[in-house]
Amino acid sequence: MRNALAEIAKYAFAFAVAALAGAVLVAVMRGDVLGAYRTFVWSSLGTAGGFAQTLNKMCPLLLGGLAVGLALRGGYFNIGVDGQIYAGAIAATGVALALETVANPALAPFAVVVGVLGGAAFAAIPAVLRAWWSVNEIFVTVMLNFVAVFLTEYLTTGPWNDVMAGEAITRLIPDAAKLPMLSVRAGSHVGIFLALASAVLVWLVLERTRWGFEVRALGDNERAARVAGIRTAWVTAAVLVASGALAGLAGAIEVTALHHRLILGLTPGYGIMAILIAVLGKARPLGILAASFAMAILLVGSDSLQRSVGLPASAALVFQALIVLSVLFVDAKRSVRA
Amino acid sequence: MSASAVVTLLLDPELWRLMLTMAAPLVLAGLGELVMERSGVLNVGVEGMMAVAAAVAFLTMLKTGTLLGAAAAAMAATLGLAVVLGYFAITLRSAQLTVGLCLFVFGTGLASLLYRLVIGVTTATPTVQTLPRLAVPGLAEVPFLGTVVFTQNALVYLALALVPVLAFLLVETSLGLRLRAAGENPRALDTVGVNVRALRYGAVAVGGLLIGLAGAYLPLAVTGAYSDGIVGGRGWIALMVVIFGRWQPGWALVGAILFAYTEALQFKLALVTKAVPPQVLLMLPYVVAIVVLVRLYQGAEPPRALGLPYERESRL
Amino acid sequence: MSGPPTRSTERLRLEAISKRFGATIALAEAGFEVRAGEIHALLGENGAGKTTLMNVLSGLYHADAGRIWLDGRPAEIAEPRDAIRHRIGMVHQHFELIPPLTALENVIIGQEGSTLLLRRERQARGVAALAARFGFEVDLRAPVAALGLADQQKVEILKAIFRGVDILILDEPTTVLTPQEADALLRTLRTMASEGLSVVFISHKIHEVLGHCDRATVMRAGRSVGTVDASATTEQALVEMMIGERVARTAAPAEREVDDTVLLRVDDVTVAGRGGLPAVSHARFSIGRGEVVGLAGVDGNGQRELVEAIVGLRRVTGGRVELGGRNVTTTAVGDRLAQGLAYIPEDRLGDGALPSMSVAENLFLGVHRLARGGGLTYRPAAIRAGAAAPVRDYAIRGTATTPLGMLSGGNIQKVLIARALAVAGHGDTPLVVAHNPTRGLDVRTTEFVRRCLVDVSRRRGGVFLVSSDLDELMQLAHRILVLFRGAIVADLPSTAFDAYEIGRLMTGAAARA
Amino acid sequence: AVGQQQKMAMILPGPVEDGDFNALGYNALKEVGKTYKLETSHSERVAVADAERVAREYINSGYRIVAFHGGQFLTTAQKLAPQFADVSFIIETQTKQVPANVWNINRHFYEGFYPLGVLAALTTKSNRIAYIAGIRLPDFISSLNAVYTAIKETNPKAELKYAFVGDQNDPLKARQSAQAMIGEGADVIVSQLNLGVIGVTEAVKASGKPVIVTTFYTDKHTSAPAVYATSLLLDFNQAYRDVVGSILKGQRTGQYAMRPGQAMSLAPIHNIPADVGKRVEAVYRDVAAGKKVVPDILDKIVVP
Ligand SMILES: Nc1ncnc2c1ncn2[C@@H]1O[C@H](COP(=O)(O)OP(=O)(O)OP(=O)(O)O)[C@@H](O)[C@H]1O
Ligand SMILES: Nc1ncnc2c1ncn2[C@@H]1O[C@H](COP(=O)(O)OP(=O)(O)OP(=O)(O)O)[C@@H](O)[C@H]1O
Ligand SMILES: [Mg+2]
Ligand SMILES: [Mg+2]
Repeated sequence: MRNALAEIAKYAFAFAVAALAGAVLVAVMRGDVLGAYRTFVWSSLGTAGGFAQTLNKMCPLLLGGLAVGLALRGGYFNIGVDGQIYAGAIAATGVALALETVANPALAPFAVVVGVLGGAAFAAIPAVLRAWWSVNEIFVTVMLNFVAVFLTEYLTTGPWNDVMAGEAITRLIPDAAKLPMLSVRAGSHVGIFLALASAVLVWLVLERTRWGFEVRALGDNERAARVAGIRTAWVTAAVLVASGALAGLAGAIEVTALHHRLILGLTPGYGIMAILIAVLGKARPLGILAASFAMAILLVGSDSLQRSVGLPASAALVFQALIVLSVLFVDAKRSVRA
Repeated sequence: MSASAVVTLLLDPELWRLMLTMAAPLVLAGLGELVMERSGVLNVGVEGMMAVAAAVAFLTMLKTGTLLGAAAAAMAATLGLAVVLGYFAITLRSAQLTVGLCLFVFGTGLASLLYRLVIGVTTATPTVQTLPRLAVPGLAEVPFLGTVVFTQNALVYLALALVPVLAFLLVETSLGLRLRAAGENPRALDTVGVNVRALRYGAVAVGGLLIGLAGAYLPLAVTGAYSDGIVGGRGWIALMVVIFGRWQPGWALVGAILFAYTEALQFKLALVTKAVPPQVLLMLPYVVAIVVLVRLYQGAEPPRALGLPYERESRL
Repeated sequence: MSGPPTRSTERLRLEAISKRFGATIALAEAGFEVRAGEIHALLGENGAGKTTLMNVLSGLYHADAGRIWLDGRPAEIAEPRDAIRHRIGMVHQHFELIPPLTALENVIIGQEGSTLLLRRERQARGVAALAARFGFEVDLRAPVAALGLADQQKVEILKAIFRGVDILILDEPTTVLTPQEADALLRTLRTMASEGLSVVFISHKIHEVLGHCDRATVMRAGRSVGTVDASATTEQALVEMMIGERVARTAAPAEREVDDTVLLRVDDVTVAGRGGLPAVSHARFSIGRGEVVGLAGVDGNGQRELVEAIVGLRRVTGGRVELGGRNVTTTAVGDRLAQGLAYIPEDRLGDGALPSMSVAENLFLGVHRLARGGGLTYRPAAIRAGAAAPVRDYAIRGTATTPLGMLSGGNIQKVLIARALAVAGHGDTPLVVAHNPTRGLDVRTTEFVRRCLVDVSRRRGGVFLVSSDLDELMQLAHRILVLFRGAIVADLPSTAFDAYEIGRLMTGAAARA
Repeated sequence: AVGQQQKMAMILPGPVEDGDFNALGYNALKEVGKTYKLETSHSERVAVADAERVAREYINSGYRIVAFHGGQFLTTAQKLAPQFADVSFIIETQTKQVPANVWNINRHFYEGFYPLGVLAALTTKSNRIAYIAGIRLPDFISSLNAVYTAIKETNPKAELKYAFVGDQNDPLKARQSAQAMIGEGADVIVSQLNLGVIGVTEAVKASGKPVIVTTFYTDKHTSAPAVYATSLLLDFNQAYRDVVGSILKGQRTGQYAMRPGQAMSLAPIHNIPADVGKRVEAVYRDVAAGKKVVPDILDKIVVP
């Protein structure tokens, strides 16, 4: 409890530091500083609609963070969450479009499951290469991100293209493949529940199963894990594939719950944010949960500064980076004192 | 296609020259990152740092017209970012991955913010003169190699020259020895009285300068203009070049060349084949890189202390 | 320095040094004094604070309180650089070497002689001369990663004296050396001391202290309990100072009950080594129930490869391995473990420890595949509870939740042993493969570990004890195999144990004869 | 409410300082704001994934006209329009059916690219013409087909090579592709890139050959006076003026075509023989007048 309070205090302080930096930024850009903060908070938390959008935003961030975090616990860096999100989205869209005529309500969950498998399958490439060929997983996952983008571009502009849109997007998936909305007016969907359930699941697996124990052992000292009889290659492969599955779920949700089609640009760098979130959350599901929520607020809030005070989008990016750096700064200063 | 046509396609000197022009920024940034990583500091913010450098170089060039000034300003900017990285990674011992990603986001934002502040919103794209080609007298006439290597711009020569210089520095000098040690076992270096912190700061600064040059290269040598996506993932590729190169300058050069070659070739292929969707060709450099890596990489280990903050009294 | 200082001049004094790590009090006003030209032993149980105290002296740790005097003047040592400037050199217990660099590079780093070029050749000549003078010859061109532990130890010592030292701290330098090598080292140290060098020598081997040191300071729980003249004390007295009580000697191994059940059969096993040469060639032996079989040999003759082949960490290129009659030649480590094959690795930090995980979790590692309670679940409470007994029985200085990496080396070793014995206890062919299990352990823990191993054999398990400590082998084993260049050159029954003879076999004398 | 200023928002996919597509949208927004005395606001660099959220924020803050600058926002608009009947949306897509509160601005690139194809066919000396675009969008496919048709009808000997470089705004990729094209002998490059086009001109400069380039959206002539022949200009100011004017008049749905003659024009022609220029302008006028009908082939590339 004391710890939790300290954590909260830390983030509050970091926000204060960053708020100051942001104020300078806004003032330099000749904006209205107070108005800026009002909208910042109001747009992300203050209204039902805003809050719903924050949760929607949190959904891929949380799942991505879990994906990175899970791999991290096993000692691996999954930088390929963006690619795996695309893979999941592609798989989900694929079945949904293939079964366009099947108006069965089971289609939506089925598409989500296929999306999960898609993410897992895409992650299986770095997983197998890492586990049995000791090929650096960072390299492979980063490269596959590019591959996934081009694959998405191919599908969205080629075979699945919605000609009428004139853009790199596919046809709409059938209604049966759409996940239910929580509130149509606010635009919130059920994805956040799937994400939260995933967080619980990841926690359970890591902390309450022997397989999770093996993952953690692997992450701490691979050699010792092997000496103790753990099949490290299999655990490595499994943990990376599971990581991809989480990202795939994020992709599937974006398609079946939010956009209802595959879109080039489906993930505006969620993979990068996911790494930030996982590291800030110390690769623990609870930490990731908190970090992804904070990050969603940050993204939504700083984005709204464009609208309210005319801050350029680029300044919002600068602002986001400053916030995270302040968190790191506060964190470091605190641990030095301890 | 006949075999000889394939060979002509693959060995087209113009293709190879273009490849080298495009490999140069990867080499420069790759070497910069390599210096940092060999000292134990991971910098995943290359993409953002290059973006800042590109913007600063372009704007300086536009306003002052001096090439050296533009390059220097870009390098100064990335040096600043590198010092920030150093402060967090070395002094504060923050998670280097996080700091690097922050730099990426920060740099991406800062670059276009600077451009917006200086240029504003217009529908005319301001441009500057790009670096001229310098033919090396005598060598430029050598068949094939002359076209490929010796009719490039000055920065390409610099990038190529830096590879052996850095390799030599790492292997044959005291500084290189210490640098490698810092990335492998900083405590061992500490116990023999070498200032690990200063060494790492130095490496980060040098890396920052090189990455700055790489970023400046894009508008100054390739496009003559700045656009928001100008770095276009090449910062990430530079990072990959270091892994591909197993943290050795020579192999990093090979990685950059392989990547740039496949990329350039792919545009040629796009002209001769229509059977393959363009996106599949566009994937080619990335897929080839993975396939080649699988053949080459196995067992190569990163510097053991890479990414780990060094804390003298900590046992973990 | 003007003229050789006399033995009675005080060179170094540590005064009331205190140091804590979080909640752990590592040093509580510890201190002692070292004279010029003296070999001063530092003794104490695992975790007593010896290494910490010396790290303070060498500038690696910053003491919370206390003072350091050098040649009668207060000295400020805030950084390793300061220590080097004061000509203090330290040989670290856990080597501070850089594995991919060559031995030469490891020795000269920080004192490369020129700011720019390395000039390896010239430096190599100097270092080789230094090595020859003190008898620390190693292959200077080889990467340290390719060297055996004994050679690494030599590199570490060379590194310290290369810098020029007046005070040399050696933190358990003899643990990885053969008795002969240890002897040679101590004799060299004596020569160096006679030229004015002061040596602080940390060891758990009391006979080394009594035989080669001038004085000894004993530490207990972060304090210095006293300094005695080596010539005026006895083993018993020192041990009592260290632990405050008497220690019983290990009982001799149990009379072996007649039982011909074979637990382990190694049949014509060959293991590939570096450069195409076999690391182990055609090894053939078996271990029966209730038997302790020792393996003697100079480090680097294939021990590690043989052991790893048996436990399944290394591929066998020829022959077969049977466990309890079953062919396990290609069986995974985990499946051998499930049969009761337990392994105490030599490299405890590299191969054994999960440093940031708790003592309890480390105790559970390996056992986690065998424990039946709870199916596939993992219950932290059960694990903590399960750790209580070993923490108590093995007197592990720490709690179930302490991260393992925080413990001293000896205590880490206890955890690994407790874990191995638990694994052996779970299988139906209990066999413990122990590689240098008492290396670096204090007297009490050593005795304890040995008793544990004997107990395994008493309970009709088997022990394969690979040790560079001949005394240990002769004391515990029923049979001793001698390994030379990958081949088992002798299989000696206990009636034929003879240190001199085994030593000869270890160096290949028999092969030459 | 009466007396209260109407509020209009625009959502743009990229940064407005891009000097290209986004800058045009931004300028149009400002212009419309001035013309009709609207309070305007915009969000730039909005990813598709964020568009819905951003649009909702505007709607919640009382904006009653929301424009999406870019076809990728189609879904978002389709989703929001039925929910917010009192809001008028503007999208820029090819779609033929729109809900009752949505205006669609349809960019008929292909009609404008036909004259560019004529220009290329008449100008080329090597009889090799290149077309370079970024993403393989239907719009661009129909433009490519129009260029091809023009070439076949004007100069059947000329050959057309095309490439999609994967990104509208990556000048480095564009430069490499253009260099490959020039290497193959192309002396006219019809580009349908946004910022990527600066890479094309650099490739031309680096080649030292007399290659000419056409562009679209904005007039880039000043940035490389010796290289650009002309540009197909899109006048978003006019398009938005017309569309927003209709909305304010109460007509809340409709199709608006940007095509030769309406919100589209040809930039002054340089660097090619004057008679060729004249013919190109004539063809352009014919297309505008409907005398020349250009087929709109979206779904497949007809270039062999
Ligand atoms: N860096 C550190 N961080 C936390 N605890 C430490 C650290 N260094 C030492 N300790 C703790 O201080 C105590 C003394 O350890 P030290 O290594 O000095 O013992 P030692 O006498 O050298 O034992 P051994 O004979 O096993 O080497 C131990 O409890 C150890 O866990
Ligand atoms: N589900 C579990 N989660 C965590 N730890 C467990 C679990 N089951 C067992 N353990 C740990 O493993 C140890 C050995 O487990 P095991 O089930 O073999 O118990 P045991 O007391 O040896 O009983 P048995 O005689 O059946 O072997 C326990 O003391 C406990 O520490
Ligand atoms: Mg010690
Ligand atoms: Mg049991």
